[in-house]
Amino acid sequence: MESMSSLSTDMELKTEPFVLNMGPQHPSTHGVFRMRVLLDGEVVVDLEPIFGYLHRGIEKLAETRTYTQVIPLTDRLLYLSSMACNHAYVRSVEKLAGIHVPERGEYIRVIMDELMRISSHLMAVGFFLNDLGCSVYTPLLYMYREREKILDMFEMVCGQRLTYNYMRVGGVSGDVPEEFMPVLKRFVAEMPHFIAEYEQLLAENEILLARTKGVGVLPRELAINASASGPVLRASGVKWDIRKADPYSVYDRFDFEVPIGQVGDNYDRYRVRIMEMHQSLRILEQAMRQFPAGEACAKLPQLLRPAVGEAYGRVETPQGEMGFYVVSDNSIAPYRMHIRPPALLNLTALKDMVVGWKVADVIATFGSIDIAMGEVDR
Amino acid sequence: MSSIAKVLNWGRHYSTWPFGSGLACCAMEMVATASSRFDITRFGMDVFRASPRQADLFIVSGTLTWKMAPAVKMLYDQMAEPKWVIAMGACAISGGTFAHSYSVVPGVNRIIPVDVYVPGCPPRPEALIYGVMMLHKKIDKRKFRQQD
Amino acid sequence: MDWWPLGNFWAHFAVFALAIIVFVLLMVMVFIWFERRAFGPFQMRWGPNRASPWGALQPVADAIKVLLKEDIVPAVADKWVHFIAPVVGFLPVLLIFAVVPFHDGHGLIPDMSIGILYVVAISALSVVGVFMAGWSSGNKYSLLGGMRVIAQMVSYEVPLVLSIISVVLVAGSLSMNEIVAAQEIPFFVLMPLGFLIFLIAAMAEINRGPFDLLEADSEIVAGFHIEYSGMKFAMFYLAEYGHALAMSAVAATLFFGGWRGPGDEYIGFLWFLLKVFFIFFLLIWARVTFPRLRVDHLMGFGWKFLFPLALMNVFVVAAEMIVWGEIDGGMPWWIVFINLPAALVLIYLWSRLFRFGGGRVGVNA
Amino acid sequence: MASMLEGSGLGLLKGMAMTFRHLFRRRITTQYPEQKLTLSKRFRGYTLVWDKERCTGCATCAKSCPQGNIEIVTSKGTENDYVVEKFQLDSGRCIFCGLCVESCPYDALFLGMEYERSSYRRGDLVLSRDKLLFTPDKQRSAYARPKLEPGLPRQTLLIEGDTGSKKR
Amino acid sequence: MTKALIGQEVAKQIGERVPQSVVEVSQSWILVRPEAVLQVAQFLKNTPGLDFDYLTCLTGADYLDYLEVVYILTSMKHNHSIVLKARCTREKPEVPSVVEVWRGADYQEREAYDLLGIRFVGHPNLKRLFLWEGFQGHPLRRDYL
Repeated sequence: MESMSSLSTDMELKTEPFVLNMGPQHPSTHGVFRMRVLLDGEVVVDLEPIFGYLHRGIEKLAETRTYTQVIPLTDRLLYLSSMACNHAYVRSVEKLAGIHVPERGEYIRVIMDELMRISSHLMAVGFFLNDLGCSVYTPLLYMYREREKILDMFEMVCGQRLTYNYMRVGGVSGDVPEEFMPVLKRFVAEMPHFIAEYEQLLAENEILLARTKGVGVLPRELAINASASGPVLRASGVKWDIRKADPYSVYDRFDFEVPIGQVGDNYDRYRVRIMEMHQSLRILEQAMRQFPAGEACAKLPQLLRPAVGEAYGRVETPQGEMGFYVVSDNSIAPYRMHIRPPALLNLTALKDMVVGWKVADVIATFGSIDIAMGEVDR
Repeated sequence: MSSIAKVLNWGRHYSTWPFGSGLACCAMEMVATASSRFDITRFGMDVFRASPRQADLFIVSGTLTWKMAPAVKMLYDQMAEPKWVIAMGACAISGGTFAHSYSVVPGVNRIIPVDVYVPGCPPRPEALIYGVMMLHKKIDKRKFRQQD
Repeated sequence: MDWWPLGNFWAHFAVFALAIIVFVLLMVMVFIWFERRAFGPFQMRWGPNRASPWGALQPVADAIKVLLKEDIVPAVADKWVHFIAPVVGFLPVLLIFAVVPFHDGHGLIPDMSIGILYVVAISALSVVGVFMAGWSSGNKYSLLGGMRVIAQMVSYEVPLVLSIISVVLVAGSLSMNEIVAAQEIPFFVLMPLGFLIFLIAAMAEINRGPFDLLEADSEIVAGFHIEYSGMKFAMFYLAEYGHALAMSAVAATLFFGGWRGPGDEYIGFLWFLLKVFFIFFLLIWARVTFPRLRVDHLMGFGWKFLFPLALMNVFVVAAEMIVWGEIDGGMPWWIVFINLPAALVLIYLWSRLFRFGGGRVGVNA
Repeated sequence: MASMLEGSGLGLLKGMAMTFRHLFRRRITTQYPEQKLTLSKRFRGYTLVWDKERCTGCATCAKSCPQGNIEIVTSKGTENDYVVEKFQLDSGRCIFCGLCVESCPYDALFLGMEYERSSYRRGDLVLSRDKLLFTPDKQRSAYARPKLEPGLPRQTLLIEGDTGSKKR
Repeated sequence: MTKALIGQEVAKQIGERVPQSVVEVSQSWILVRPEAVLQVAQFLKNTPGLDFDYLTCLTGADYLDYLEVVYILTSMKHNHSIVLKARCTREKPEVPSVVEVWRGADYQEREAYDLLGIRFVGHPNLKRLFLWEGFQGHPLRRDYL
């Protein structure tokens, strides 16, 4: 018997794992991310993410700039949702300096945030589909069409398509122009139709279901323990949205729901994003109805000098909780600014999500987390 | 210029395949350039090659950090001649707003030769297309046995 | 008419071999143009339109450029294999056309008695070139691509052949020309399930659309041809589209009645072309719409879904042949009314039994 | 019904139907060199427009620039004023955030509307005083200058199905 | 609305379980001895009524005389938050790692090590996160130029 068993182990097909370096330049690492993947055939045995290929030292640069001059830097963090980053930063500075923002300014911010959320989720879903291998990018291009419409609106209010530099401490840099509201109204009216179209293209697609269901599961406990946030956390079944849990701006005046997933797999993350788009449209509708008149920005001195102290302000960006920990020493520049990165922390559990799956699933799972390297590496 | 060179340049002009490499924010505008609204495929650039071996044009789109610099140099070296480089956006041109940072390369031209600089942060898709058209003009003037 | 060489076999061979090479090269260019233009309306854009009107010379520009690009052989590559691989990949594609009837009885050897067997045998060879390329490049990505393509080829050859068998059963011949001649009713009407299986298997065979695992851009960068540049890469590009052309031609011959069509008998070639384009359009359409399958799903789909379905299709067709095969004057129309519902029911039932999913492998890191 | 047919390939057919419908939709492409989008009135173009008459040489713009990109050199003038000798912008480094324009107390600085500013040489991107100087033919953006807004054309919007105008 | 717990009250609770760990207390934050960070973290996470299951943010700051590590904690169960701080000297910048309590601390501690040079004792993989091996100095220190 003994000889038999030893024979059978000898007969077992031994494969040797090998290391595959994905990135820093890889078509679907969403920038310059690198994963050192240990593969056994196509199966992932181990994964180690390597960061820093886009580390630009934003936190250090912020120490040399005035509070206003930091805003353009925040644009370049989560470059798919710059408005939300602006908002997170100005909110923490307002908290630090105790500044009250006029109501109209708050509403404009909310509208921009929600438009940004729709646009960012469109991109997240589009690139996710890309990572799943829509080889000629059709879903991405369809979603880019809607994103362009949103970018048109952003361009209308602040003149840029990607790096808006729109929000200011105390409000926004300029009130929305007259033609903005009709366009927004039209967009909100049309958008559900397009989302329905994406649903038709994707929701029941058997290949998509097979590729995403049950893949890259992030269990609820791990999601909380690993400080995940945003759609990644909610897909794991945690009803945690800072807009509800810790309402900022005027979010407590809107009626909306926080969609959650059940399992925490790639499919849930994708569904949560689609459902959040619907909720964003709801918020936009209400914000349009309640839109008040008045000033868009508080009157403030050109150079802020907040009192000595520190503040942590956070908002719910499309990727998750983004917070700015700002320390002031009563000078015109922040003494220390730390960015709480949503996507970097969402990546914490990446290894647990992909071990045992195929190479293709690594890419898909990674895509479903929706990161922007600007903010992961800062 | 010989007529052979003309034919060659015509081919290269209308078939400048870009390398699908995105470094940072500008990559989003680069994708937007390829999207339906601006459609860079009209210029025959629809094949965003994933492998540098098959690409002609390296659009450096975004901030280049010192950590990434060896990789970019390597990618450039891997591209087959003739090859061109567009520095897209302030970060690629000069480091942009991050120029004084400890980890950012102040200008991609310190690592690889650049043919066209497209300013903007990030440049609009039209601006990038304009840069590409300037590159086309440069390609058209190429001599037959030119080494660059 | 002694000077007309078609009476002489070798002269005939030379003329048609040349004609086929020219035809394939031209058609590949047209296909590349057609595909890139066809993506336009699918994606609400134009596609190439600068190089001459409608971008018609776009593939020419591509060809000129790519042929004069630097040829790079990686230092770690197996140089000879790396060199030969594109040729091995492209040659079988050309060879397939030897038995394709472009017009009634016209072609290199359109009435070769084992025509379709030859097509199956030859088209499978192309994969050797791909694997050689993947292996010899000395790149891990390309190796993964190469390994994938072997698995893919082995799994999808079986349903492909089985669906062809159903055609052969009905036509009663292996010769391509006679299969066309037998199609009083185009076979895709007669055997919708067979056609569907053939189309899917062919899509996998030519590595396009949702089955382009071997060059999966988003996963393994460019797959097997990641280290190829210049002319050798062009050969692979050519082979890819040439294979698509070949499979479209074979599908048009087997299921759409090749050169048959209403109108003057001299326009048979045009009918053939039209059908080829229609099938290629289907391939483009699938490619535009679907995300890629995962490698284990691909195998599962091939073996657990397509293979049993193809087998059942063969049984159904064979049974029909036994019962009604003796009737003179070709196939009766009403078989369609059996086969179409049978196809739907079979697909539905089998999709109940077959489920994707799972795929996690326990590993101890 | 839907649940019964789930997983039987119907989803794939639906997807194909959706892409097929797009074959008959209008193409949204702006054919750029011939056809151009009208930009937003507040567009932050890739240059500055500097009004010499209004500028007092206070250098507030230079101070408000996040990366110290505006170089301004002044000398004492004849009367109680300053003459701007050098006003230079490195548009290769500028991120066009508009903070300089916002901070200008005399409305002497504007953002341009141009974006076709690529160059073959890095040095060409450094814009000196003469290139930035305001002339009536230069279009100025209404960013932070709401007074200019009525005089500018309406922005092209994709949502209105507009793909821009042929040849300005 | 997330309730910010009163520092003094929480500090009292901490003081009972982990004696002599609290150095200084204010309305919004609690400063603990660096050696006690791990025990305090475990206490905060596992005590019913506090349940700080979510590490929102971990960062550090250089105040020239000392380095400060800041833990911003949230409880998803009760929706309240507290700020925990620990100070270490520049000569011996060591703080125990809290990765075993909250896995979310993993990258944030590596980042703080990378940019500020605070060593987190007990971290399973304390390497530079963003900068490359061989980079001299820690950029976010105030004396780094």
